[in-house]
Amino acid sequence: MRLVIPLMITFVAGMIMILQFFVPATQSMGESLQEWYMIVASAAIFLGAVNLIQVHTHKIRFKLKNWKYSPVTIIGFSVMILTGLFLGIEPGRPFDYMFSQMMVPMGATMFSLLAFFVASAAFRAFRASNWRATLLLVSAFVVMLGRVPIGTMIWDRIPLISEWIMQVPNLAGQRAVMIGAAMGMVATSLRMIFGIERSYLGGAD
Amino acid sequence: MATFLEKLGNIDRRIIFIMMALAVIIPLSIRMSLPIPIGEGPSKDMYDAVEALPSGSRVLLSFDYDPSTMPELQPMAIALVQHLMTKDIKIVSMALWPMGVSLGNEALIAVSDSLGREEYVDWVNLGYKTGGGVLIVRLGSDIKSVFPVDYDGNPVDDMPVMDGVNKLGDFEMIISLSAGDPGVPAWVMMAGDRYNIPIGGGCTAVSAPQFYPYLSTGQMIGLLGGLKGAADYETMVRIGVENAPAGTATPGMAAQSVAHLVIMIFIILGNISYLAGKKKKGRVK
Amino acid sequence: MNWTVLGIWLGALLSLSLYSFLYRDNPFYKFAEHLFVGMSAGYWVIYTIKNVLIPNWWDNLVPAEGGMQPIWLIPGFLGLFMILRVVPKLSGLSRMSLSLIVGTGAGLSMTAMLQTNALAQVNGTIIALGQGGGWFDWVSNIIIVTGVVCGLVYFFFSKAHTGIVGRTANVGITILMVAFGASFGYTVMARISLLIGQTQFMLFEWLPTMGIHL
Amino acid sequence: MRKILFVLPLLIFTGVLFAQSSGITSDENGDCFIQSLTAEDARNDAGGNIDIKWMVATDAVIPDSMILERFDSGGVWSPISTILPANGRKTDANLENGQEYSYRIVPFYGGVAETASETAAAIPGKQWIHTGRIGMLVILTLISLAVFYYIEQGKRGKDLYIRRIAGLTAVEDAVGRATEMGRPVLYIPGIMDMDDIQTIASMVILSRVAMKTAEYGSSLLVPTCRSVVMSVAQETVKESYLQMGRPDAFHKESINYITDDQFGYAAGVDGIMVRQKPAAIFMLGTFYAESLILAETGRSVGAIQIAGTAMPSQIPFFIAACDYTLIGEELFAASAYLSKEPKLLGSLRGQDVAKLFFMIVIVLGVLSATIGEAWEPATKVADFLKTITRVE
Repeated sequence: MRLVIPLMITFVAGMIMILQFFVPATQSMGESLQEWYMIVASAAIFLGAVNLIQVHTHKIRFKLKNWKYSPVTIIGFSVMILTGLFLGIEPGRPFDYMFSQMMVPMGATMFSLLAFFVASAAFRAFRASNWRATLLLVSAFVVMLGRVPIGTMIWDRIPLISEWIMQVPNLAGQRAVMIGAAMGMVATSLRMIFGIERSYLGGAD
Repeated sequence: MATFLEKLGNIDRRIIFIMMALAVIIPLSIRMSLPIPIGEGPSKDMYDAVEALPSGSRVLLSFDYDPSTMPELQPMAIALVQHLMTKDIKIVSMALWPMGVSLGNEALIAVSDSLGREEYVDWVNLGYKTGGGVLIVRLGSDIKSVFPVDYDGNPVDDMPVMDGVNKLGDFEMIISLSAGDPGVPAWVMMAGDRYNIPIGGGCTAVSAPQFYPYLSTGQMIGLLGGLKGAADYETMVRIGVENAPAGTATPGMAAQSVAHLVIMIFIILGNISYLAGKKKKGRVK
Repeated sequence: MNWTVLGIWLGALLSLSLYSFLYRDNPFYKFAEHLFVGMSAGYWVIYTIKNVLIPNWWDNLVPAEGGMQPIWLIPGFLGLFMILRVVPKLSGLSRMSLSLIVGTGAGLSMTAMLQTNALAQVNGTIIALGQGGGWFDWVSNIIIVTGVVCGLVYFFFSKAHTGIVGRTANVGITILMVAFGASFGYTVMARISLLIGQTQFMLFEWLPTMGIHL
Repeated sequence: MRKILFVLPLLIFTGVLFAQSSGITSDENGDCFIQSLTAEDARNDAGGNIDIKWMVATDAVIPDSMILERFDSGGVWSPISTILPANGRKTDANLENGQEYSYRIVPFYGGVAETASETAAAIPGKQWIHTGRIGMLVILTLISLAVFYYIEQGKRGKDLYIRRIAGLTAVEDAVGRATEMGRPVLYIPGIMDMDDIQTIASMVILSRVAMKTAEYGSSLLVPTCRSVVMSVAQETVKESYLQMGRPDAFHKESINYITDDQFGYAAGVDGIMVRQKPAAIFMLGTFYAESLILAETGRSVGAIQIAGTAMPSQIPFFIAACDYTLIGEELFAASAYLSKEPKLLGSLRGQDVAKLFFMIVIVLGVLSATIGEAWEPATKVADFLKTITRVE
């Protein structure tokens, strides 16, 4: 019984979103629902914030492994919150300064770690262990070559071949994955909306 | 030998990391320039079109981008300005994007100083005005009423570079370095199609494919796409020029090439070691 | 030392600390990681308050022109229910908020996925095999169509991959492998560009602050 | 074919709707720069919009600017927009449904207004069916019917087969190995929020994995990138432990929020990996660029890695760095495979039927289009199939 109201809400919300796609006259209803949804989902961020603080104060209190770094997290969090709330978030304020001078470079650095990981993953995984793996290896190799001038120096057709791989086999493969996955998503959504799948609500009734 | 090869297949990934880091750091710090083969293509078309302009011609250069796309577009700006100034072509510059003015100015001043060109005589930066496509239409009938003063507030009427420049039709070419809207499409539709002025441009690698139709219809005379386009242009500009100042696109492209090469060498080594190991296993059996 | 230089130093030192992870876990990485997690969590809280909750909720609930729109109390309460999970007795209320999120998300992505990931792709695959003219276009088009169809057969779950189904699925997985290889290779350049960008920052912005000009 | 016959009446209906769209066009005007001006109710909207289109003369003197004006209830022409002196279109929004609005364009030469164009008028209204989406509605209905039909079949006890999925047979081994080694199991549910279907699918799999960890008694860590996902994961895992009769072994603290930031999250999870050294890592859900940052770090600590995502761009990286990868739809089949629940198996069978339908559409379409190049009438079938799969 405790699940009846939640399941009804899921059903109504899901149906409104489907309806507004096919019935233009109900678009405004769908738009308001999306707005509500955004507000509810955003409010949850406080839950995460509370959890973060709890986890780290817990670590400090019980002197768990690496607890000495937990104050760093708490201070970083608090400083962003306090400067953001009291000193404004406009360009030139401390909040924006810390965002652009500290968070942005850290994000860019984490992102650029990929250059290293792409290399090590390619080294380890691209082995001609069977003919299918060889095919994967060759297509990766050719496309990689086709993107830089050396490819042209080796053979001026390489960029063309690389382009062809992208436009033909790659396109076909991507499409098959996308169509299949879309079917999985449609069926999962249907099960959600019609209450067949309800484990996200904490399982059984 | 076989044991060495087998070990090679399991080398510590930190060795790969070091090689990758070096592959990027060295080409950038020594400003390495790998030869970039320039085949037929939009970059070459762009270069040829500028090359074909007689000295003393006038070109409008519009900086329609902002710092977020600077890594790709700024090297183009520098290379283009270099090419135009070495050919004694007068540059009138402006921007459809507010942040583009100062970025363009950096390029103009740097190149002009290195080549000994003079502001207001050989080039001028008119600055930014809002309006996009509508602004271009107004420039079509009267530039000096839209930009009575330049970026620094000096009246344009007194400037030698603006002699005989009254409307867009007085330019031999318009070049837009464009990061989005307003940019190349606005120039093509409002200036190129209307006043029959050749339009060239540069854009990010991501947006290049959407401009290819303009090239095939001849609405654009050439296009530099992304870092590759910038590196192409830098290379062509430097051909036959002594002590040409180094650009940033060519080393960037060189670093790309070297890094790609390093990854590919590792893949090959991995496979040699793998095959050697397999052969050995076969023999034991 | 002015604010700009300080910013460059902060960025550079934090970046180096994070890069040190490539060697192995160490105090510098631990410090930077904990700082990054804390700051970014704080950033997103502020971002959410200032860019979602105030403009999309508060400004609608209490419009500037005066009066109150009680309808906006509903999302307000649902949002509150979500937060009330911290009180164990009231945590059941959050199910309603969760239902709204899941229902809206399911309805929205179902139509979007069917439209762009299924129908648009099917539509794009309906081509005349001779489209383009030359023999090479024939080959390419045949590969595209067989690739999509065989790829879909690979995703059949209710048939064992044996016999004709198995052989078709094998063709499918082969095309998928070529596609994955290509897509891997294509991304390498973009990833290296990121590293080049960071390296340029270090070499040409950070080093000059110490008087080192390359 | 029966399905296609079913679609036909709807298509005819579409045609009728198209014919209804009305609008008044101004006449050709020889003197004016503006050659024609049309206004009509914007199609497929909730009302309040009028589409205005105009064509200009190619040989006349080009004006400096033009102003589009609307005839207001007050009885005056008021400007609504400055437009470029070229062919163009504009949508006038925020109008009242059911009321007629008139428009005209005034060209300006050197700041002086010249003769305005003829006027055009239209009445905005809302539509009850999106004419560009009828084909999709029909297809969605068919897919839904197939899914529900087979779910019903499953519930009734019909034996439904499911093929082997390599990555999923490994789940048990992975959890078992973690137990033996006395190391935790790390479950990463992607970086998107609960509204993402992949995250939902991931939560369903999490409940199965949690049952295994409860059974084997190994610890389970779930760091999340979103607060809502954290809440749902806590509920899900708690429920699984309850069902396995091990509520005592459930630790809420091991399911925690890191940060909403993509790379902040990657940094945090990397830290967890190198410090907790999990023996098994699951990465199931929506992943973007962080996929390889996580997978390579996981690899370096020697964990068995089982990944799965429907993001085509990230699958290659998982294949390269993980032991098992669920490709695309396999992620959605996982819950059915692990639970063998009849209704889920039924839903899977429904998905297969839907795929079969698309395959038939593609093959039929390609064949008819190809034949159509030699024998014109065959293209009609291809055109028809293209129409029903086209969505505006």
